[in-house]
Amino acid sequence: MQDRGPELSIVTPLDVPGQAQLDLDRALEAILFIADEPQGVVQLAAAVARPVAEVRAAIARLVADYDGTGTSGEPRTDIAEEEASARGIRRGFELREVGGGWRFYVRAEYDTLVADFVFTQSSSKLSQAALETLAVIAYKQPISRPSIAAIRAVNVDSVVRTLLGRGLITEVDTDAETGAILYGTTDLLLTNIGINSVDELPHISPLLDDGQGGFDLD
Amino acid sequence: MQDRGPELSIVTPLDVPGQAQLDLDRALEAILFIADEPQGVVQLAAAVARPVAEVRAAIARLVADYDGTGTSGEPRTDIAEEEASARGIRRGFELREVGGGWRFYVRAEYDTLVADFVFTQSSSKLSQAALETLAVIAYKQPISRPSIAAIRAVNVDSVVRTLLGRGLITEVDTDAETGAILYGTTDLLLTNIGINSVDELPHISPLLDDGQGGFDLD
Amino acid sequence: MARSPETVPVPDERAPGETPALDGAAVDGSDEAPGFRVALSNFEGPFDLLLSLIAKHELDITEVSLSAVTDEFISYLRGLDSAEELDRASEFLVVAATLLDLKVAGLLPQGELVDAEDVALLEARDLLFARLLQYRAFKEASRWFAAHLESESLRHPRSVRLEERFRRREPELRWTLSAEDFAALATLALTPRAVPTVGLDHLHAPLVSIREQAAHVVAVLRRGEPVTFRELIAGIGQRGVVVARFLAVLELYRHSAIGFEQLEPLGELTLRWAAESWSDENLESLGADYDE
Repeated sequence: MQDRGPELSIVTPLDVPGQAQLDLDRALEAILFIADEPQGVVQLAAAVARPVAEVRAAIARLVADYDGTGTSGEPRTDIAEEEASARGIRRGFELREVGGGWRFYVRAEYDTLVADFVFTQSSSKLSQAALETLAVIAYKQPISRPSIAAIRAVNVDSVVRTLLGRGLITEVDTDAETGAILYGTTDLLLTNIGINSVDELPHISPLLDDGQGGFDLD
Repeated sequence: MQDRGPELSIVTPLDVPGQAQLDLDRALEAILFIADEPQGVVQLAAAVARPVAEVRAAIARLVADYDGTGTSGEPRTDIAEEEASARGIRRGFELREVGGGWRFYVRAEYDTLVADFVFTQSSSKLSQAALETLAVIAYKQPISRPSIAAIRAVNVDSVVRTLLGRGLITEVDTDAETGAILYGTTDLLLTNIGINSVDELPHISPLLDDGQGGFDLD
Repeated sequence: MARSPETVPVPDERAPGETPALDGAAVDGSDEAPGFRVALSNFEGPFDLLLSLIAKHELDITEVSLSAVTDEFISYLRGLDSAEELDRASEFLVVAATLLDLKVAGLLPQGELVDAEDVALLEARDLLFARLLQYRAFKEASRWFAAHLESESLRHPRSVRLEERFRRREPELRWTLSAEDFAALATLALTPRAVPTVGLDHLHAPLVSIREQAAHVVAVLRRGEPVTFRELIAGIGQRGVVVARFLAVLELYRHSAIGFEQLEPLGELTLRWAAESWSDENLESLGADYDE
């Protein structure tokens, strides 16, 4: 739209002709503000053309800022940093890392208040069988349907279909030997349970690793 | 969940059992944060059960806060107000009054950055999920979001938003009973498909007309 | 290994026999809701606790009267009405099958480790314990999932419609579908999902039909002579068949077609025909619980 002319002054997306260079923190704030799914740091770094490490640091500042425990804005050398210690405002929103990225959420204390304001879609709850199968897949992924069935000791076909339909699991690979489809969990599942990676799943007894030994661990 | 006992302490939506009373400014911040449409002060006042004048004052504080020219938070008598003059952060977003209500917008300086981000994020083609949802809407219109979700057996919120954003569907009505928004297709869709009216859509099996049945929603 | 529960020193746990009031949740982090409880001569408490004790070898599986557990379970089933409770009940079937496996493995003579078959039997028993533990572990993990799905469903991510000025910056839509394509898509989207069947049968162990096994048991017992379970499974090499036959016996008992007699724990289990009227049609519905 805008005539950017022949100048070569636009070096990064944070340099906008005719105005002061954008602050990294504010730029990320603006992007996250319109994003409607979690944004990974790599994506964000690409959007602002800054190193991932800087983006990570900026996000940490933003999180602290919204939590009222710190302030945000890129560290500056040109002006004295007088108010770095200022007690900030604990905002009605927060930045959370879920499903492999960062996303704005209403802060939990305000959930009840805002609930009336949003159209909350009542998604039907998963059955116990679906939850248990989901747990097996989450911990054992990638896993084939026969392997899930062996652990659950029942036919899991319809449950697997339900989980696929909900987008909570997906086909990730094919077993090289048997050709069976291998399933794994999706980022949507991570988002739905409010964690950022399967590494954040609670630890379950190491005896599951080989199905042997360690009976006393329970 | 919690035993609220016989007390009558819950007077307003800002009183949440088991936590400190919500700050008016933060409560409005949270509501505006998730609201899709501009919110009138009267609506907002009703949501927080506070007088319109107080809500107006709170919004003025919020505007100044995000502009970096003031701070927000209800005036308090219990603690000394030392930092009212603190120079705040000029946020990447701002609160603006449009069409008789208040809504968050990305601050103008970040427009180019955000537009570029949106451009790289979105594709020129609709996803399969979006196309299928669009087809459901085309054949079942007017239809509410929960009804679409029931047919698709997945959460369709973001897909519906995409289709709205693309101008392929629009809000056509409101369900008399539930108040749910009903969606229908636009002329733009008809133009894209190359037909004049939805009546020209090819006939599909009447068996599908109830769109339900046989779905194990689990 | 097969310690009697009465003499087991229980280090950090309460004695299994005398603690009817103890809460399963405190021990194994399981149901706070009152689920299926069992009252046996040497154990009384929630079923989950029973499993947990068996899994820890603090209660020998051979000491547990599974027929009593099954009786209690059947009467528990009769009192169920909500879907959630039925879910719970179907869990029991899964675990019960494993328990029966275990019990069969536990009851079969062990003796000295003289041949490969005995070794295999012991290995099978350990594997079964492992399976039980694994089952329980995932069951507990599923509670974590349920809790997190629930709490997260109350959270509100910012997800508002893109501002008009940014929408115009989206790449222009490339539309490639004809009306017919679009109709096909609608048909696809509106068709109730058909069961995608992938031939997986070759990957499963051969299935043993409880119904077939029941037919065999009926045929043997209808001759009128009492038969011991040991005789009934004599010569069967496949563990799956033994288990299925045991399940068939339980099923027939449930239908009052046969009666049990066991004079002492671990003693010979004698079966006799008890049905006054029986037609082979009764077999049709038998074991339907185990079908999937």
